[in-house]
Amino acid sequence: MTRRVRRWVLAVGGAGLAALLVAACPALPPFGGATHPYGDRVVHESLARQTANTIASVNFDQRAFDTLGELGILFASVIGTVVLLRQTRDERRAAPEPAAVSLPVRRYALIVLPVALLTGLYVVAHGQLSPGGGFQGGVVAATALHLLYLGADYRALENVRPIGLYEVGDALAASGYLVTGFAGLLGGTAFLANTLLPYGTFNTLASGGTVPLLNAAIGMEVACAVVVLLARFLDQAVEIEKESGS
Amino acid sequence: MMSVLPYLVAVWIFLTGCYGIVTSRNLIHAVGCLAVCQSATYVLLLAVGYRDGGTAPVFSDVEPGSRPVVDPVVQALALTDVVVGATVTALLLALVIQVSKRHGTVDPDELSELRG
Amino acid sequence: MNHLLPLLVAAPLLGAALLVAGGRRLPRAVAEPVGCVVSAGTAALAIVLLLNSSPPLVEWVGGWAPKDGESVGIVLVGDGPGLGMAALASLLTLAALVYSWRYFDEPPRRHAGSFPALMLLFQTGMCGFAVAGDLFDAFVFFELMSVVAYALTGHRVEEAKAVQGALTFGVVNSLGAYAMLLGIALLYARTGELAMVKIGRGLDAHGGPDALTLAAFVLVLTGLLVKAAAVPFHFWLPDAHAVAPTPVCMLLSGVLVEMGAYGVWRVYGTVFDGPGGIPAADVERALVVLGVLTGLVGAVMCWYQRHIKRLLAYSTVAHMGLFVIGIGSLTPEADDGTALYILGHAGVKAALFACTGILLDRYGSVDEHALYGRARSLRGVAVLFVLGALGLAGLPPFGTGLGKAVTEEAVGGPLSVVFVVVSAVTAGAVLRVAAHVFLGAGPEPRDVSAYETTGIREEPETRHRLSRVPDTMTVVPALLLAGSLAVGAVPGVARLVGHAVSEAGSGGAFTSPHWTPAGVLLGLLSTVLALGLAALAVSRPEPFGEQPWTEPLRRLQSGHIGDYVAWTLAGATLLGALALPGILS
Amino acid sequence: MDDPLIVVALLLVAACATAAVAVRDPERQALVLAVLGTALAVLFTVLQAPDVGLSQLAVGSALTPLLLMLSVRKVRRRERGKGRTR
Amino acid sequence: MNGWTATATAVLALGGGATVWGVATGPLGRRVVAQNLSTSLACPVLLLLAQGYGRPSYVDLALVLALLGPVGTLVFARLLAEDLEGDPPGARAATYAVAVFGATVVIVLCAVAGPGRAMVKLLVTGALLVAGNLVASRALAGGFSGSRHG
Repeated sequence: MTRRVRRWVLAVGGAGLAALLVAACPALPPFGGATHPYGDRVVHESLARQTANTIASVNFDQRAFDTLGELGILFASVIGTVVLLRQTRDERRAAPEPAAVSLPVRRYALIVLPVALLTGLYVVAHGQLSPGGGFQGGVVAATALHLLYLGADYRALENVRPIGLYEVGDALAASGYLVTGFAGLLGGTAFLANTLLPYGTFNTLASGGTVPLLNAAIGMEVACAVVVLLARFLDQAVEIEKESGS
Repeated sequence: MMSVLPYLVAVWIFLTGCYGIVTSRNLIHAVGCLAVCQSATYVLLLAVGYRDGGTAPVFSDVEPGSRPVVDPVVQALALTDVVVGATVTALLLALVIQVSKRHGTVDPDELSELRG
Repeated sequence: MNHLLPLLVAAPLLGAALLVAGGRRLPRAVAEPVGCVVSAGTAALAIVLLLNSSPPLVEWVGGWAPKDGESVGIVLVGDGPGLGMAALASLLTLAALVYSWRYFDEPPRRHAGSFPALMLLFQTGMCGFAVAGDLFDAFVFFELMSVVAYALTGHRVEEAKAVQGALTFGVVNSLGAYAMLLGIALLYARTGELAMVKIGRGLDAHGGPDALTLAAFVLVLTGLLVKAAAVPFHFWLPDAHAVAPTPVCMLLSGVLVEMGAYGVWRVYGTVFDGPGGIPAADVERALVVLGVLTGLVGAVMCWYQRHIKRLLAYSTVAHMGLFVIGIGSLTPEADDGTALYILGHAGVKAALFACTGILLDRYGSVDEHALYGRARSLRGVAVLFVLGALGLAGLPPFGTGLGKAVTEEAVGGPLSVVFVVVSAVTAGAVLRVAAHVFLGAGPEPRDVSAYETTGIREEPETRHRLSRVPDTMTVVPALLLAGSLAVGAVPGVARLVGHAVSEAGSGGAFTSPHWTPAGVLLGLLSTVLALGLAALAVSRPEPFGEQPWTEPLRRLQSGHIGDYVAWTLAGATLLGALALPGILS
Repeated sequence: MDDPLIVVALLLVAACATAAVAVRDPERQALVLAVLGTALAVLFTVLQAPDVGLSQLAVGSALTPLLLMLSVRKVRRRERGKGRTR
Repeated sequence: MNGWTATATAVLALGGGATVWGVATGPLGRRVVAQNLSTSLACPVLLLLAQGYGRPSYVDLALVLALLGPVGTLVFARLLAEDLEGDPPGARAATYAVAVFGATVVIVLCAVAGPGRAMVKLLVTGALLVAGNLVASRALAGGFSGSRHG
């Protein structure tokens, strides 16, 4: 199709869809309305189970099955990226060149690295209490590791990052989530139901039944997944080259 | 106006992102536009769940029942989607890298292997 | 029994996790059997559950059973159609895994488990989608199966076509998924619920349909129809299915696309069919129009392909059109027929792809012209291929024939002409390929158009070109064809399917699909037409070759992501326009 | 009650999204997307969704830009390499 | 709406608008500076919002942004080093102004919060914010130059 035809199709399709959606907006409940039946039930159940962060309760207890699916997506993207960005037959690895980084940047990176790792852990650990959780904390921790690449060079990062271990960690974290689910089934109730753990005292680290466990599993899986993903991209951008002459 | 503005913004973002993909001349740019489309879904979800004068249903620092709270369900839906969206973007970018290797270009106008 | 429903998702996911956890030490000889065993176990579970699915199983995951009719959890629904789709997906995954036994030449180094793991994740996604009773949960698993499909399509990264097809697939389908999520958000805003049945009730409680209902309907259906490859959402499909590894093609064409149609049936039947939803007449108009367009475009494009996998992919598009018509006609009998048709088609289409895979690995080509007369020695494969083509035409007693006959009778009138034409043309194209490739019949075809994808210079997927066809690669298509035959020939199957579908559907009237003389005659008619078309095309290439009037149609299939996204938007508009009258009145 | 704040955040996000589409060079688009991520995080905080905001910050401020920039670099490097051999 | 949120609104409207304009137009050097400023502005805004809503737990967002915002800028500084070499961006006045603004917000909030855990968190956030902002802008202005890009 020529560019002109494409623009016409886009104009017609976009205008139609825009008209439809804009017409739907006034029919929506006004922004800021007070009717949220599902939301109100969720808050009630979350408090009944001593989980201070309602969102964590939805993610890891009431709708934990959705999170299982999301975990699957994450896992699949990681395997997919590993497969897609593999080193093919016509490619070779070139040793990364060491980079000279100015001193303040290097110092900053090395000081912030542990702080960021700790923050990541903190965000994961307090997931069922305050804003945060496995998804967010995992990303923070994994990103923090890459300060080594920014503050030093790629070799320094590779030294602390045995990528195979992270792949295994990713898979084990996913298995951990599933095994917690199976425990509910074996305990005689239902998949992903909490049969083992007490609900604890409201607003403490050990509250919420299986929420902290599942939260930790997600945290580990997200952290490992992000590390593996970035490793594949860094490999491509820094190391892997096309075999010369082919 | 205020009662529909957030919804309209979500619609605008979605359609803008679509426009970007259609007219893009660079596949990396197109994947970026897809990420823009996805952010429309977050905006719509959270706008749907908002309650006037509400606060987050996170009770680590407020007493339960002391203030009205917004809808936690949509937040949970949006939250997981953010991280998943990033990994899907990564997968698509991986494909773009391979396209550039095999075709020598990332301009969709120049890709002509599949047609007819 | 209902507590076992989540295992359909958890078991293959755990299998995939363990395969990856095995890490770099895991040898291929272990990874592949483990994948097969897990897949087979899940398939067995799905079948056991299916046999116990009357009355339908309902499971609240995490034990969040409703209190006073209200729940905060996720509901899984294990009724006949849902578990049937899960069982079909599981069996096909197993078939594809067995077919690919020691198949790829180069599993990613030190990642022997990754291909079986991805296949298991694919199975996870499809099973999860099939049993979802919660709209957002359905979206999550829908996204899971899409993500795995992108990765699997691009698996052969050294193929330029494969990575381009996978990227197109990924962008268009992701966009469709986001549209669906927007639709879910609209429905949540209106009803404050996520379980499909509750959303339906919420819509009814609100009163008649309005702009919001229509917008939600259009957005959700756009996501599903992109997956179901209805015209004009279909452009990604030939590009992706023609380039994916053969075992993946079997799954993509056999069941993934059908999941989109199943989703349309499920979502319309539970969410939009009440008085607060979209009026039946409008849904019927929208789906039947799109279905007819899809069938005809798919058939025409199928006829003019020379790349065999692409030809099969277009025949999938054409058959999806028939399924969409069947679902869109909203009668219990048409639903039964479509269910049977999907079952039969899955076996036939997967078998055809499997046979094409053998050609690819043996001759390094899937081009009809380049392979002219070269496969004379592959007698067994030739028989399977021709049987598959006859099954595609709807020859009694194949399952496709029964499904087609029942649906034709239900939709009646001019629409049954579409069924006959589409099945005859697609089967004729496949038979033409068979005659050219396996028999070397007729004059050697000449290259006419420069504007098309050829199938020459394709890399075989096995390590070396096969000198001998491994048994697994011929047994699998044979079994798949036998399965398709059984759907139509074993009398109990049709009754069971009919019972399951009517129990789950809103109709309530129990139907019992069976062969009728008219159905047999129509099936024979399609077959004869297909044979005739193939014979004419082989003996007289001229009038059946490239026609000028198809040129614009072929130009639309440009391989350009921008075009496809523009058409997706246009398709959403078309869908909205077709369903609009009921909202206005 | 907090209307002006919400309106400002919404408009900021809309402007950023438009800019992210309008900027055609992928490197520069990555910069705009990083700002879009931050703007979205502020909007989510204003809409009382700190969990989502945190998620968006974690992903949008460093991860997505890094992925995009690495892809651009890989693609650029290939194109430059091609130019040399010619 | 109280004083805190009003201030946040004003900062967001003026500063946010300016950074979006800056990042979307002009030479590359100006765009990276605008990106850096956007995170250093958003961080105090988040702190103000946490105070304005009376939700100390929202401070976590500012903490994470103070950590990761500069990381993002360093990514750009590293991977765009070649393009920035010719014209190293320097926006000293704007950078210091924003840093001073951030520091002021942190100090005021500390004074309001009084000694305790909350104050420690605020101080850490403030220190990371100011240090990160300065280091990142220094890296943009040539901190990576002269390096080979590995």
